[in-house]
Amino acid sequence: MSYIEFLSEFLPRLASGAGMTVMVMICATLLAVFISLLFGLMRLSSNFAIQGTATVYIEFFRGTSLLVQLYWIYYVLPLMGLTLTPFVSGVLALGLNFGAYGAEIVRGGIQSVPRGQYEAALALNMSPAKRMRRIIIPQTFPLILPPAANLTVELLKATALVALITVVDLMFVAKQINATTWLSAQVFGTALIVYYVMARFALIPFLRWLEVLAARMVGKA
Amino acid sequence: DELTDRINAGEPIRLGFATAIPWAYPGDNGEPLGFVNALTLVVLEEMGITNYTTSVNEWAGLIPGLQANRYDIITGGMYILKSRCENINFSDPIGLFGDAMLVPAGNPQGIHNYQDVIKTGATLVTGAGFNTVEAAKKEGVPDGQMMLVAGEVEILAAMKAGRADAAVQTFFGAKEHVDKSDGKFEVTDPADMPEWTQNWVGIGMRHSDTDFLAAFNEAMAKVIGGEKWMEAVAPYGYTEFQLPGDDASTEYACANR
Amino acid sequence: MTLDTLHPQKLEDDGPLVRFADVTKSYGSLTVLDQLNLDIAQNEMVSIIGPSGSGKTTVLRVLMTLEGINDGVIYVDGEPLTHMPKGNGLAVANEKYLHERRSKIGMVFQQFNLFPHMSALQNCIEAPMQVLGLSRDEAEERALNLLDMVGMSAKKDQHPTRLSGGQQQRVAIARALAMRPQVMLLDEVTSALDPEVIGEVLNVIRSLNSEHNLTMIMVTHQMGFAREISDRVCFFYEGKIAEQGTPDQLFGDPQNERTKQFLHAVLDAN
Amino acid sequence: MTLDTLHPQKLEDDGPLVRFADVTKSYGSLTVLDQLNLDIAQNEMVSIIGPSGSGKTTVLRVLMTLEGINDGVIYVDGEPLTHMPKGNGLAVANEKYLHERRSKIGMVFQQFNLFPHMSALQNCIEAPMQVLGLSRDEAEERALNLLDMVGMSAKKDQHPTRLSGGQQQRVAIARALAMRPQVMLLDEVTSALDPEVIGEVLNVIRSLNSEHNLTMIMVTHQMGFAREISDRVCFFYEGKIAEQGTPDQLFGDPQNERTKQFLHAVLDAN
Amino acid sequence: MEWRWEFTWEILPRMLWATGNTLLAAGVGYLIAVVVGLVLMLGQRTPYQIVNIVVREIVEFVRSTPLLVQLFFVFFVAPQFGIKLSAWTAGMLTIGLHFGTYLSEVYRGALEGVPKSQWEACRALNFTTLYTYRRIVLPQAFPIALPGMGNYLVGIFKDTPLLATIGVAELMHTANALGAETYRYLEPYTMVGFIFLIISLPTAMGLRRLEAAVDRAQGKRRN
Ligand SMILES: Nc1ncnc2c1ncn2[C@@H]1O[C@H](COP(=O)(O)OP(=O)(O)OP(=O)(O)O)[C@@H](O)[C@H]1O
Ligand SMILES: Nc1ncnc2c1ncn2[C@@H]1O[C@H](COP(=O)(O)OP(=O)(O)OP(=O)(O)O)[C@@H](O)[C@H]1O
Ligand SMILES: [Mg+2]
Ligand SMILES: [Mg+2]
Repeated sequence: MSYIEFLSEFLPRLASGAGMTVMVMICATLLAVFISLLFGLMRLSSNFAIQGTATVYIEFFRGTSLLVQLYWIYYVLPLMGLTLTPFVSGVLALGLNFGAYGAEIVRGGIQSVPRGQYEAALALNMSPAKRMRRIIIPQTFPLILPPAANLTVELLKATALVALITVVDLMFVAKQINATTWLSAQVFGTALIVYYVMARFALIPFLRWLEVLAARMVGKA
Repeated sequence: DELTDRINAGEPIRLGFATAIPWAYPGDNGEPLGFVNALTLVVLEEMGITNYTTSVNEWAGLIPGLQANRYDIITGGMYILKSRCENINFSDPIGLFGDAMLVPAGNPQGIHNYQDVIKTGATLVTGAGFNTVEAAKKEGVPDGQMMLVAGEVEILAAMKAGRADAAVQTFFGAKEHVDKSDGKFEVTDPADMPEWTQNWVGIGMRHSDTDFLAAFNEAMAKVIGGEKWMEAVAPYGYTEFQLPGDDASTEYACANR
Repeated sequence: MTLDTLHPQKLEDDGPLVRFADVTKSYGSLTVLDQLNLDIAQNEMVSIIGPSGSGKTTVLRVLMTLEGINDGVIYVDGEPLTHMPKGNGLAVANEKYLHERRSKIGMVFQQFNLFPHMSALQNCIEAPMQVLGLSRDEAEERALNLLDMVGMSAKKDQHPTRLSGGQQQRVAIARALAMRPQVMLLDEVTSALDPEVIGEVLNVIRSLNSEHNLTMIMVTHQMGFAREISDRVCFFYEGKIAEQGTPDQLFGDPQNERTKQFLHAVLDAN
Repeated sequence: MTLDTLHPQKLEDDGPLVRFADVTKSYGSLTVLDQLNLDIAQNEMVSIIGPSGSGKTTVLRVLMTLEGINDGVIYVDGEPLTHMPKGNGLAVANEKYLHERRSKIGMVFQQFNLFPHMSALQNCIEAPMQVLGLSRDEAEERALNLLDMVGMSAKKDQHPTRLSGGQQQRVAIARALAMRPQVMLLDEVTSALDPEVIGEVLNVIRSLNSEHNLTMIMVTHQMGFAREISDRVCFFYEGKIAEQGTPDQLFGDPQNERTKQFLHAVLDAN
Repeated sequence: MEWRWEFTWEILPRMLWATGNTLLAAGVGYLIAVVVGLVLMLGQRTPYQIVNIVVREIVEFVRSTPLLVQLFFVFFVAPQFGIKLSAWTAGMLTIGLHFGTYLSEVYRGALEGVPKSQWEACRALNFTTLYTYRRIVLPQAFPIALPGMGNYLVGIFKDTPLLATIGVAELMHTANALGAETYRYLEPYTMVGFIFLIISLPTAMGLRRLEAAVDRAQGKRRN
């Protein structure tokens, strides 16, 4: 069948799958952002216990593949008596995993803020928390955002993995259609384009806008 | 047992299967299609169970999913093999099935079974973890000639890309591919494959759900090969040739396959 | 550090506001402050002059707790700064203790260190609101008042990157003064200022000094400024105070050889 | 820009080394340089004084091609700086042209801008080796020589973060001088220096000025310094030169009202 | 489902052999990525607007489409257009290009972290742009980029399982196969996780050391 026919027949289903992909994406991102900040800051704590915990967490989740974590949460946790729905399993795995990567980015950004800024904040007698929240973190945005944007785009793509645990997302639908039509090139080609469109014309412009915002905030632009 | 109790309590039974046309696959709304699902429903109806839900999985995830209690029975159309029996129970066989070779139209290299593959030195593609891998090894196909990919999708892709000269899969799976790839390929006669690679298929269940297993077998004995049964599976190309035969027993399969 | 040399109990109330007792600070093998002793009284204005690298900035930095010290004790308002009384000895101070100590001290940096992501005004209201808990209105009133005094009200909404050197410095001064510290540390605040502005800044400082009896320690290279404003001038040399006295004494007839030499150069330059 | 006002051809050879012709520079609505006209002769030492925000740093920055200008032309050595002759008009200069122009100019920044990842010595040999193509030995010899003149040879292997304000500034001066530019731009180089060091720096500059007939434009707030070193002093006010003349003229009997007022303040301060 | 040691020992050799493949794929892939990333980053900062835009779009396309699908296309679809690479070549090239686009972004962020004043100093010393990058900007950007680069070294290693789809017998591929043959997933998957850990932990630690060393070498004070 021609590609046009193909689209007219299957695009609706692919679109509904894309909807689910976006859902997973948003939930996972929120979780990941929270974890990034939390553990990124913990990594910088002078308290050995806190820092240690963060390091262990980060290295564990960066160290083992997302796929393995996904399978663990979905197939092995139930054996230990904890059964989560596929959606929750997927979001959890994605959030925990990407949070670990985000934490490293946050840490790197914070450490590259000039020392003079800490000193000035300290000289104004701001509490460590205030120093971080009001002075240091805002200045890290321009540094953090490009790599963070990378990570978000990666996360969008990583959502494809939740298809493996029966979440009916774009990739899942694509596989279904392929299994009945066996038009692999068309099916996955279309999926590829849909992912690209989502990233290129929605996600990335949004992230760029954030970058510009941050740059203006520090009076660079 | 737990499953029986749940069903008696009026909860739906959960069918787990992967997408393997025409064995078992989901419709647009996830309704169970394929002959294994069809005949399972016949049996369940006989047992007075009409209330069910479905869960579509990766083939490789079917058994872990069952063990993780994400569904109650596997209707994917699984061969009854020793290695599998160690992990799950199987109902009595629902049929006897053989593998076949998927080859380019006209079968240029004349490949009909594993021995032909070895002779011709052709590259044979199949899915990682398919039972055909074990079979090919037993038949002596050297690793160098084997190409293991993720699943059905990649198997067909590999054939289309000309990366493999032949693919070995279930007869039904191969037939499906032939139908969907307008005359590029053809499927060899299953009878040409070594007899011992013929396998019985059963419905998979948890070791723990023994009462249910018994009840299921009892009900199946009543309907198997019957009129209801045959018309349920007819649309999927399942004929009386696939019927297991009276001597077939799960114990035997578990011990010898 | 050697605790035996210390007297943890609070100093008598009429004692100095700031006391350096045998303070030593070194970076690796390099000793920057060498058993420094220095008392500064309530409401006093002290200038620190001396050759480059003699440890002037370091004195301010250790007093601001930006650097730890290797030996000795610093007292602020009679209480040890970097160590808190514990039992009948001293223990290294925790953040909470330091926070409370620091509230008495403010500092203006040689490199300004303004917050680049905030406008001049925001730079000045941030700490008063966050630390002193002033309402935005109170904070802004105070800040605008100070920015006006240093002639920066016109640029209050500019980000530091868009300000000239002198303008940045004046914002930095306003930012520190807005905290109304008891002790104010100024590191070469006049370096980027032209004489006119220096005059204005001088007046601001003077008035605060009298109104809020502000105590001040300033590092400067401009003898004129030191002479003008300070009650006492300390000449630093190699991490020690080589000589100190009223401006007239020190500039009038210096005793120490090194001082003479230094001031001689000054006269050459001006 | 309005090209008709310009005379693209090279100026006569005995003309000024640097010429600002009706140069205007503005940031948005704010005009920082307002039709500035300024000629500087070969080997001349010019000081620029004036209130904060009057455009002193900006003059140096546009001459260093760090900022574009909105109108007018700047000539260096008779050739337009930001525009290159093209046909019988002027076209905006390309990087290659600018590179060649810039080789005549050197600058010391108010904020030093040393390279943090290099030691003091490396900071000084980098450019001579790479841009002038000196051998490492030549470059080091020259650099050590200069570092020694400004009294920094002892710290030559330290990274900037470990140097005091004055020490950083001296390295910055040495770094710029190592390039032996024809025109040297100094932005408040003395701000972080104590009078002693200023004296030394003065001598270094003087000697270079005579040996390598260096031309110099320096922004300063220290009248003493300006008086001491310069052939001519320009008083900047609101992006224009309000008054200029020899130190004696300008400091002796200023004509312009604003100048008087400014210098009056100076006398107060010193 | 209890843990079976004898089974663990039985499959260990195959797992270790697969580990070798994983390391090889990750290592070569990363080398490609580091270089490609640099090229792509500089390609977006040329004086020629067209080049910049084209490169930009290439980066955006590659990094915003799933590696899994890219592999599928390079390996299974490209041959239909006459480009036929071996599983290994296809795998490492694709993964290298893919991560190259990420690294180019990391580099970009780091460059923007270098203060404008440093560029000005270089102008004043009349450095050429190229030289300014090489000796002044990149060395200062490097410490900022390091955490991100470390992330992707670990990340590329973590993503090698995707090579399974095109039949590169790396760890995950082997674990899947073992699991599917024996229907025991606990041991293979746990082992995969464990092996990933004992390889990536020292790597990450090494990276930390490196970061610290670089900062020390550049005379930075740590906060
Ligand atoms: N972080 C550091 N590591 C090593 N040495 C340092 C460090 N900070 C300062 N120094 C050294 O300590 C000495 C005193 O520094 P300080 O900044 O107190 O001098 P200063 O009196 O302020 O000089 P200036 O008038 O030039 O600012 C200097 O020789 C300097 O090189
Ligand atoms: N990037 C910028 N954007 C907007 N305004 C600017 C920018 N840079 C400088 N200005 C303004 O231009 C004016 C002149 O700045 P300039 O740095 O030349 O002053 P200056 O004479 O050097 O003052 P100072 O003696 O304090 O250094 C100032 O009012 C400043 O606010
Ligand atoms: Mg200092
Ligand atoms: Mg200036």
